[in-house]
Amino acid sequence: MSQTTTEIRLAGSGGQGLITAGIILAEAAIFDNKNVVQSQSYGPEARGGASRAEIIIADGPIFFPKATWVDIFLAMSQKACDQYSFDIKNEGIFIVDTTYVKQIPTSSAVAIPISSATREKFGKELFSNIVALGVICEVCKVVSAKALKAAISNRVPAGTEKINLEAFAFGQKLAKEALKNHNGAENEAIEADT
Amino acid sequence: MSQTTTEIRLAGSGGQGLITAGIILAEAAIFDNKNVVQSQSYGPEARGGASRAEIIIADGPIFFPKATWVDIFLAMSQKACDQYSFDIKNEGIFIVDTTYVKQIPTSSAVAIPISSATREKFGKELFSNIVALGVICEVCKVVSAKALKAAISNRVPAGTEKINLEAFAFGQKLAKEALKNHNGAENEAIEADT
Amino acid sequence: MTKKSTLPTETGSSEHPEITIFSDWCKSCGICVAFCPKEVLAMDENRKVFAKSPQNCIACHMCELRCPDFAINVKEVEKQPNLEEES
Amino acid sequence: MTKKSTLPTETGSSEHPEITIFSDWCKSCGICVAFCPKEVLAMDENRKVFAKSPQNCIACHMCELRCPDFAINVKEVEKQPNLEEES
Amino acid sequence: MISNSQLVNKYFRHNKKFPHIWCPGCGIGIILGNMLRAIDALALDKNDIAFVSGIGCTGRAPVYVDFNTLHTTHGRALPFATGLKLARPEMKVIVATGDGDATAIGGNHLIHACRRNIDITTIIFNNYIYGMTGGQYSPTTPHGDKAYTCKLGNIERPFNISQLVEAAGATFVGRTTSYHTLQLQNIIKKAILHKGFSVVEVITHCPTTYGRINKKGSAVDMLRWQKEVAVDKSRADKMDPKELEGKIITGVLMERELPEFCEQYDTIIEEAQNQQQGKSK
Amino acid sequence: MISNSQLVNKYFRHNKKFPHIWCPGCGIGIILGNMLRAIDALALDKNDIAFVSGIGCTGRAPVYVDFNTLHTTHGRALPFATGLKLARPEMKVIVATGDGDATAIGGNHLIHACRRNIDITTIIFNNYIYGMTGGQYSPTTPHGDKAYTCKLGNIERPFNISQLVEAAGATFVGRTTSYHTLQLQNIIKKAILHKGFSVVEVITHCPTTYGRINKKGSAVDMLRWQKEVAVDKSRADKMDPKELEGKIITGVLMERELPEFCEQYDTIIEEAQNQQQGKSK
Amino acid sequence: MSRKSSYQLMQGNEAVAEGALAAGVNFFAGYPITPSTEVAEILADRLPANGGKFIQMEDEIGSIAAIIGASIGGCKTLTATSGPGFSLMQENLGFACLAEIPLVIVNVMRGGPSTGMPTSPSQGDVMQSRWGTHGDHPIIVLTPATVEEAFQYTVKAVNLAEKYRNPVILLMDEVIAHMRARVSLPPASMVEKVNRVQPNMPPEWYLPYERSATGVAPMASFGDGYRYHVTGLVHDAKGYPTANPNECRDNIRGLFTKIERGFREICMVDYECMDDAEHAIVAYGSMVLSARSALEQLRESGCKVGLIKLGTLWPFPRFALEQYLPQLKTILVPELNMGQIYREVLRVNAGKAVIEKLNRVNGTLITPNEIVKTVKGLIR
Amino acid sequence: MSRKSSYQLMQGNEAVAEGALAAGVNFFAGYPITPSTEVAEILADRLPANGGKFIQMEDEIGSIAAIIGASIGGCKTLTATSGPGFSLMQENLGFACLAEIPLVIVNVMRGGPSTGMPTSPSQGDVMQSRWGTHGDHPIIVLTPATVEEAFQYTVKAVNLAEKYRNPVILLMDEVIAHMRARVSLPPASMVEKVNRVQPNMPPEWYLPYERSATGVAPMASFGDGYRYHVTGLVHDAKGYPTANPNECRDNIRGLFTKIERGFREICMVDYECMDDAEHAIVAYGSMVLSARSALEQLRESGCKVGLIKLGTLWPFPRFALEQYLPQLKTILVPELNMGQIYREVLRVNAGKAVIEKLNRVNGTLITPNEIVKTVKGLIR
Ligand SMILES: Cc1ncc(C[n+]2csc(CCOP(=O)(O)OP(=O)(O)O)c2C)c(N)n1
Ligand SMILES: Cc1ncc(C[n+]2csc(CCOP(=O)(O)OP(=O)(O)O)c2C)c(N)n1
Ligand code: SF4
Ligand code: SF4
Ligand code: SF4
Ligand code: SF4
Repeated sequence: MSQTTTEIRLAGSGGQGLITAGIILAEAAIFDNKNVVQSQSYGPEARGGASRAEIIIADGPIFFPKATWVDIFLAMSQKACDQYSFDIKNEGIFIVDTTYVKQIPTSSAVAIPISSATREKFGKELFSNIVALGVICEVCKVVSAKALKAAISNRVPAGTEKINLEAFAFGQKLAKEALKNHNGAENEAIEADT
Repeated sequence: MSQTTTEIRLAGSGGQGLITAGIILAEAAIFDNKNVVQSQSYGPEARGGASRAEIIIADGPIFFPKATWVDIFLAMSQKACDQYSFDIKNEGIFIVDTTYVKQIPTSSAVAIPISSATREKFGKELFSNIVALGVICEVCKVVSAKALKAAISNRVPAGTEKINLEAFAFGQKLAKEALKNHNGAENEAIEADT
Repeated sequence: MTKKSTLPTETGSSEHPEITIFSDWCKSCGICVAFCPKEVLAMDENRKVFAKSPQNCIACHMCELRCPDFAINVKEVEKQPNLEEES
Repeated sequence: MTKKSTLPTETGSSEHPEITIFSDWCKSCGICVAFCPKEVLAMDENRKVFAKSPQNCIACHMCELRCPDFAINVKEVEKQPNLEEES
Repeated sequence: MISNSQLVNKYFRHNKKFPHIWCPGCGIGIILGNMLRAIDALALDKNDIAFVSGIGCTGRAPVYVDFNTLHTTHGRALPFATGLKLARPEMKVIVATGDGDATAIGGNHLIHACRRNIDITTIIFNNYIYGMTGGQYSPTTPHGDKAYTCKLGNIERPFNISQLVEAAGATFVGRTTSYHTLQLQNIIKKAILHKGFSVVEVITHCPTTYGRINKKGSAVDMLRWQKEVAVDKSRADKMDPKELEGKIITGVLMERELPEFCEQYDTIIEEAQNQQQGKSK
Repeated sequence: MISNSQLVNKYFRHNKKFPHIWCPGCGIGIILGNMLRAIDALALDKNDIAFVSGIGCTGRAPVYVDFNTLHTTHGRALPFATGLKLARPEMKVIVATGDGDATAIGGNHLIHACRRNIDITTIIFNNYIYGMTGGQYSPTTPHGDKAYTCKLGNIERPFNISQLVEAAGATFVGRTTSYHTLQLQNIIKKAILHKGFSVVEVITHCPTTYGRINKKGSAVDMLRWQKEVAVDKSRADKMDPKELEGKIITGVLMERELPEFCEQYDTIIEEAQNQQQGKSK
Repeated sequence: MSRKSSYQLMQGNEAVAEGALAAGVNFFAGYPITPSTEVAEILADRLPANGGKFIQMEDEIGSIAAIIGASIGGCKTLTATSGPGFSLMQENLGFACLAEIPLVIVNVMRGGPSTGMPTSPSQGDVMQSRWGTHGDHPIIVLTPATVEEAFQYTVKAVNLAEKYRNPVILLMDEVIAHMRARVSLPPASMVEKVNRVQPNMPPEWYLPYERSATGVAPMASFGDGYRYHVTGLVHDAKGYPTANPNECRDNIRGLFTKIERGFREICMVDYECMDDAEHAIVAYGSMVLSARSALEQLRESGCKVGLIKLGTLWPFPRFALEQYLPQLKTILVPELNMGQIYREVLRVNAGKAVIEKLNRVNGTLITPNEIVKTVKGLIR
Repeated sequence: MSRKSSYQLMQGNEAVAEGALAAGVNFFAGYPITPSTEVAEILADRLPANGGKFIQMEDEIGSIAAIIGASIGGCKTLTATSGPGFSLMQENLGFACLAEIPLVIVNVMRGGPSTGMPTSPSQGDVMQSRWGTHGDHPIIVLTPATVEEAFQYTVKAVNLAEKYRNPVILLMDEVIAHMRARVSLPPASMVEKVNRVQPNMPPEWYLPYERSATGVAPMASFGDGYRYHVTGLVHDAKGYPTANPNECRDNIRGLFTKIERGFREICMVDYECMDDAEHAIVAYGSMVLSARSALEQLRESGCKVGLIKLGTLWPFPRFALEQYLPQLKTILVPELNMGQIYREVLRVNAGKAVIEKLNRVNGTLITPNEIVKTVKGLIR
């Protein structure tokens, strides 16, 4: 991952809220005093197809708004995983939601059943995208947890801040457990305030 | 009048049928084996304004379709007379319908009360345009009376051929009388067949 | 043409309504003549309207209301209009 | 995806109508489940429909007619359809 | 009653515009004159009147009169007028439109203006034909009649404009003819005073095109026909349908009260501003 | 009755098109399926069917089915279909169109197709909103309801489509919902068999936009609502207006016989050819 | 219409209608507009007599939609309009380009913009005819300069539309549309008629957008047993919408390829007195008439002037200029607009000759004398 | 919208809406269309809260008609659309040009022609924005390359519209419209606002089309006591239709004059690394983003390359090129179309530098790397 520029791609299917997640991530980057550009691809005009959000975070100026060499990739559907993983850096971070991604293209992937865990915990998958943010935060540290929490509170519908923050924390927790297995090493549990 | 090219302009107001007269004249020229181009100007989209038809008759090719140096000018309204007489050749022929043209710009004009004479003779002015063709035929001989008669029969509504030909003959007669006064010389009464 | 140059052709005496025709505007459609209930109006040989029998005018204003060209004007002498039933 | 690759998930025995669900096409809207008059259908944990009580199926075909995704199929065993009154 | 001279003096533009472009006997001038009389009777301020038209012989009406006048594109007078009205709700907006302008190319805008019930008065000059372009059939040309694009007779059926605009949501519908000048004034007055979208259909005559190809005689003959076929609504209500065949019912055909668009928008502004204040507090 | 498998086998295109693009629970698929069942019941030849649409979620229907399919521009399905029908009068032309496609941008073509009474069957998928563009209000969004361009509530009144098309001249008008699948099949069958312009309005649900912003619940909830508000015409005719408030009357609302456009045009051709022969003799 | 002699008097618009009939047009949908209305009026009479169909639509959007529909039904179709109507047709014109539907639009240009000068001549729509619809697309635009050409070019327009499965615009000035001239038209049997290529494979094999060697795919008519899909979305060879970048590229680029392949056939250019010319007038439409008159005078007075007459405006026949650039000192482009083809001439010229424009936008023509004067001024 | 910090995350379409509000736009009429719909949705919320008005019309023809009407009523107006809607607006756009009505049309370009690729980026409407309506007319077209510029150029568009009594097009690629970026917007009070000049003479003296020294006539609002006539016919200084050739000429030529007078103010061009450049990239919209990335790499590897960034497309800022032509060997024009501004560059270049194009029409962007490769190939 380059020092100054991080390219993140969140991919899944229509209703999973990944665009919102991308926006929150981007806003968090601003709260962290970074430069950021966020973009998304739409499928055909209608709903339900594959969905993709990209976030480029940098210290300096960002020109080209699309990811060209992805540092962090989150796949929340098999189709998205197959379709959008072609330009991940070798040393890039690969996170998959094993609820929907059954064929994982690399053994180095951080594999977490994000959606099913969310459903178990909160009764519905609605918060999977925020849980995913918790995961990303924990796995990559590209934006601070503090900034992410602020961005979440700012963007989610009024009245749902608390439960969303819980979802975020839940994601962090999931990630920590997974990383333990994944890396065989314990990750720090404290928030990476900057 | 040049040997090879004759520019004719018929001008009056909306309902006088001068476009039709122009078309008949043009068609007659074809029957006379000449080349011809006919054009007209429209006022604003609606009716009632000034109306103008131009006919260029030549032995050879005709390029530019608008009159630039008029040989024969017929004015059937004062407005048309005032507006469209600026580019008449000095030696050009100037015919005015004195029913509507009270101020005649040149003393050399052939002045005939075409409309009122028509009304007197036929009860309505409807045939004034054909009467005018009779006048033109007689005064200028640019197309043959035979061709003109054929063209009239060809273009007027079925069933009205006879009365229109009468109107044409009446125009020829009017012209002859006028020319008598005008030139002080008798014109030949026979048809100029070619 | 401005209104000023339009010379009224005919006016009535002060006993009956004053009928003015702006003949430059009149297009000789004959509507006023046809629908005048008192046959006040007529067409001259140049197909312009004139008041043939101004004395018969009852100032119903039907010619005025129906003239498409605003070319006729009826001015009653200190009387209220006498609007005819139309239909 | 072509039809061939869509594997039917469940079929009934020959006593009751044969219910087939093309789960690749099913979008988990729940319409078939909700409007089945006999509560034959249910949603599994992956939110895909399956025939929970196929034996209760009366072959009214309401699930078939209302599935927006052409993902459910009911084949009666040599019987005429039994179309329910709708309104 | 205001005389023609007074009318011309008070409402016409005093430059190079007369005589107007309409053919001898054309009904457009009659309708325009009586519209002005109606406006005069209402004593409206000329500055407050916007007179909007589309393209066609009818569309040429605004240029002559001394209001705020807007001569738009073919069929589009109503959306122009809608924008203007919403921008200036205090103005009286009157639209003059031909049958083609209003119901052929402009048909969609007409039904949507009806639906929105925006406070605009639309006068449809229905001469059964496209006059300006020389006499092609229009959506109101009677079945079987001729025009220069249906010389063998029109196979399409005409719109019943009044029914159409009522179904679309207009809240005032009047109809009369160019012969019935007093009724015309009357209906236009009511239409202008009506709060909401009002349509006044005026059956009129185009002697030059429709009249000629259908052998309907002179302008005078065509006016006579209008006189004959018109039946006032009050009378028609008492007649049986058989008798009414071939007749045209005139008068105020429908009037109802429904919330007007601009007024409703004001409530939206109020609500939005309240919400915003709520937020910024 | 044809089963879904048979339907898919017989009428769907067998390449890369499934699952279709519509959202989970969307009513469009339901209507499409039952339209196909109606066509199947009529035993029409697929080669003789042209299935035409405009733009919108609804507009995506034709691509899936194995007819002659034409996906036109937004609002213009009807004039495309008109040209096609007149060129190929022997074909059955069916138009699928959304409420926006049919009555917003396409409103004019709709009323003119009605007026011409051309033999086309138009199915209006009325989900009260612009689905494809993400939920802006349409000319059928109920007064007061919300959409993403009227979050404070719609101040416009909706068209009553059935009234509008009847006033415009349609000769067959039917209405039902996506819940009432058998009635839907039935009405579509009748509409296709009807000679002339037929309109079938199908009240349907867009859970993704209209449903979400108006808190109407899931697709299932919205179908339940359709079930509740629908009253069959035969029943409604016996009910009093009060009872019918908030209800939607379904069934064949109107049917009449009037000369069809293409057939009338054939008489024009005959007459023109007779005249020409007369001339050349 | 029985011919009384081999010569007849005919109006430009009438010649268009005759050309359409001669080329086999059997469907017209339109909405009247000055100065094109005569085309509709004549075809309203003549089409049914020939078994064809005429329909007057509610507007120009509907008109072009109807001819697209009819063309898909297998008819040869044409509509006629003028600026305001042509503007309204742009969206569906783009549909016809992308869906590759043969049709002809006659646009009789009048003074613009907007309602403009409805009865005055103009050449203001030249660039619009190329670029009026959104998105990149090629188009064919022909412009006749005489009444006889109005006939010939209409035939050519119909034939090119059929051959290339592409909309063709016949752009005509009001002058040509409304002037009457002596013409001698060929008998219908002598007129070349091109019909679109129909598929001859079994329906299951038919790919409505698979380009053959000519770059054009065969086009089946609806109802003929080839059930296929037509859409305004970018599509694959089957006609189905696609978002695959390669298929999208093939779709859009393919539109250009077919026109490029036909470039020489599509481009009609006439050269008059160009062999020894050191100065050229580039003209089209009515300006050809002025230019020809001027040419006569200029040659008489010894000026080495020639005329490049563009019959095809788009694709722009660049070779017509390029081949003469080595010998040319100056080029004059007279136009009834503010200089539209002038821009193309400048581009192709690439700095070689001196390019001058002569423009008029007041509703009147540029006269031969004005051209003579300008050319003489240029030559000095 | 209260600002939480001086920086915020904002989408291009949102920036347009904010720019419109900042510039004083108080009337919007529109019809939803991807990918511009967000502009309408945001303004539907924000306008009434600011006392402005939003109306959703029945189509795009009605939308532009409504904003013309509202502009005549004195509002600052804007609409937003995409290709298909923009095509439908062309007729009334011509009306606004001829009647000189200030308004702004935001056209967020998507892949075309026709329905095309509704959610993919494209620059296919560049020529259409100049030539889409019939008849000769000038127009102003701006195109932002970043979210911040989307704000700034919208303000500029509104101001130019008011100042020149002319429609202004804000042409934006889908990429800019839909991307979100960190921006810092000036407070509303710091935003320059231009209002159309209103007449200050007595109403009887007012001539709505008599050009002042700037070439622009003052514009009264309907209802303000200046009763005048607005028409789409060619008109005299009073606004009345005319067929007088001199008045017609004055009307049409006057439209051009006012824009020519403002040429330098209207043209926004940025130059990056041009001082010593021997090679230039001419880019606009999203291609500026690719070009800037490429430029960094190219300069790093020692290539003397610069960037000419066009913010104004029409009138085409020819001087931006001309001044550098003496020093340039090659110019690359990357575009998401088949080469539209490329034609302009060729014309202005007049044979001097080597001009190369790089085009893409498949719904994807040209990447920085592709530009780097192409430029290196050009330099050899
Ligand atoms: C877009 C467009 N299409 C066509 C025309 C040509 N045109 C001008 S007026 C008109 C119809 C006029 O008929 P109507 O609206 O009934 O008005 P009338 O002239 O009869 O008063 C037409 C088709 C135009 N100006 N603009
Ligand atoms: C000329 C044009 N304007 C706008 C659009 C954008 N658009 C696409 S579909 C649509 C409306 C869809 O609503 P509806 O017709 O009700 O169909 P639904 O999607 O709800 O089925 C709009 C506005 C377009 N494609 N073309
Ligand atoms: S109604 Fe008017 S225009 Fe007609 S004849 Fe009478 S005065 Fe003249
Ligand atoms: S109705 Fe169809 S899509 Fe919906 S849950 Fe049932 S099988 Fe699945
Ligand atoms: S053409 Fe008809 S509508 Fe037009 S001015 Fe003449 S009579 Fe009136
Ligand atoms: S957006 Fe609405 S109408 Fe469109 S597919 Fe989804 S549910 Fe159906």
